[in-house]
Amino acid sequence: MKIDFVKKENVLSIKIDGEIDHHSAAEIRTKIDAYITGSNTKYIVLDFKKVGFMDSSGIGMVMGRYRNIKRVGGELCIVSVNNSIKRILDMAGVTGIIPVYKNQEEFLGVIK
Amino acid sequence: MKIDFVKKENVLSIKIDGEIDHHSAAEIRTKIDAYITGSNTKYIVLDFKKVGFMDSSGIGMVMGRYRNIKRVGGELCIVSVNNSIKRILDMAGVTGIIPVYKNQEEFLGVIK
Amino acid sequence: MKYDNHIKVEFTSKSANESLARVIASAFVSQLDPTLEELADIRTAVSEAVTNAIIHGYDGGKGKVIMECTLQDHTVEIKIVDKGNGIEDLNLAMQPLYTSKPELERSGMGFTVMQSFMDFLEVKSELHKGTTIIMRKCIKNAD
Amino acid sequence: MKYDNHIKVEFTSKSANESLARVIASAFVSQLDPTLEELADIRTAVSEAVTNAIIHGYDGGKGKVIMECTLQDHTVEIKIVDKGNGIEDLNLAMQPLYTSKPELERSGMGFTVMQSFMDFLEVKSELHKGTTIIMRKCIKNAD
Ligand SMILES: Nc1ncnc2c1ncn2[C@@H]1O[C@H](COP(=O)(O)OP(=O)(O)O)[C@@H](O)[C@H]1O
Ligand SMILES: Nc1ncnc2c1ncn2[C@@H]1O[C@H](COP(=O)(O)OP(=O)(O)O)[C@@H](O)[C@H]1O
Repeated sequence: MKIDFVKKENVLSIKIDGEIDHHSAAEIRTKIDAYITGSNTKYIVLDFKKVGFMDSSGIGMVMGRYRNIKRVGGELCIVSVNNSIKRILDMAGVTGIIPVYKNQEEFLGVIK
Repeated sequence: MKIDFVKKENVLSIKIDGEIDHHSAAEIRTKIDAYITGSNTKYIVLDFKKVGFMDSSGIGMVMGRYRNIKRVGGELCIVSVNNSIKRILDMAGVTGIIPVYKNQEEFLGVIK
Repeated sequence: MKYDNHIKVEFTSKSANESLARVIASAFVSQLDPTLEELADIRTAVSEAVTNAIIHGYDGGKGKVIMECTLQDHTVEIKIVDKGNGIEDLNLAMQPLYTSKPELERSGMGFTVMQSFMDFLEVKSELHKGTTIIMRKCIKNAD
Repeated sequence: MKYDNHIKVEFTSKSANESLARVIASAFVSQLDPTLEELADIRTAVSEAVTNAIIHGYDGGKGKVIMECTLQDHTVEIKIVDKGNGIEDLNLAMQPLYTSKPELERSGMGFTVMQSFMDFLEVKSELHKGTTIIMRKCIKNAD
């Protein structure tokens, strides 16, 4: 599991590369929270392009980051999810709360 | 596991794609022997380019095909083996008996 | 083709083994030539059940998780067993979004995922004795 | 890093499970971040021992093969057990190129491969009771 952070002004893109389960979710959570603390992040983009697998542990991880950034007046969105992960997000009602964009470009078009 | 046969005159190239173990060796043996029976094959080239794994079951399979073709006055060689498979062939003394070429081209240069 | 096979796996209750359990179930089921979607469904359901055994059954502590996979004709049955805490109120536990561990960012969607990704789900549990999950899925491709 | 883990797998004696056993051992050992060569060595040794259990232990017939993998610090131990025929003359069996089944195109190199690909090999066998193979390999990368 690998995480890449790319920050441009107050937009933080987080590219997760690997499988998201309970084991890796703990690591992902810790890394993201540590990166954001004390930064001026306003928008978080969770990029799922390289996530081949996610179970329901991913839902908690996503919703947890969403709640944290909302609390400080920010926004979070998800981009590039595959069908099987989309199904899990739909099932839990996540996609009714958190916006999902096709890719980074679509999201950047929206916030401009 | 997949086997491709390419025959040009009396030279038969056999490209094995997959892992060679006791399970697949049985299938490989049957397919090769069926193809050769009644054909005018003189040279057999076993192409290991797409063999990612082989255990000692492969030794028996190779030596068996070698013995059969020798019996009718033919030749057999091996091309494109990776290091870990080469080690197993060396260990069993196969490479002292059967010629190993870097690739198809090298072999064709030799028989010309 | 009639195809029978069986594997029983017993492993240490630690979160690194969640992916191991998925790999094993997936390699086992692959013998039936499932579609990518069927395979993803099974991997996900196994992941949910094994994770629950580790974090709810054993509270993240020591224990053994058992996974049994059986192929019979076109159906795979997967049984996941822990000898841990057990579940007091099964009806409550199986409700979508219910979780007893919100502090661990659990979503309460594990059972719902198992139910909707597999064709059959049975949960047996006894308090302080442990929990057994039985799931089945028919592999349509298999012939 | 100190890292302990254990898995015990019991599976039907059929040749399709040779690759399953390799996948499992390989996924288990991967936790220690082995080199590709170390991984290939272990996969090969496991394949030899499991194949022997299936074709020599059970003569290709029905039976159960057990594989146990244990990680302790930097070393992986793999135990492969069958309750089949057993080996009458262990010294003879372990000689390079000796095989009791030349008609199956066996090469008699299984034990030699296990020995040279692993750091440690122990074979225990009793006629009509079965055979147990214990192999160990130190994963140098692991830290
Ligand atoms: N193996 C188990 N042992 C004990 N309790 C369990 C087990 N599996 C599930 N539970 C209980 O059922 C609840 C719901 O499980 P689930 O739907 O998977 O959601 P989550 O894992 O996100 O909490 C858990 O929060 C837990 O209280
Ligand atoms: N699990 C086993 N049960 C019974 N006999 C065995 C077992 N493993 C090995 N043997 C005996 O030892 C011989 C040598 O084994 P090995 O070196 O692996 O070569 P091969 O499998 O090619 O015969 C076998 O031919 C068989 O007689």
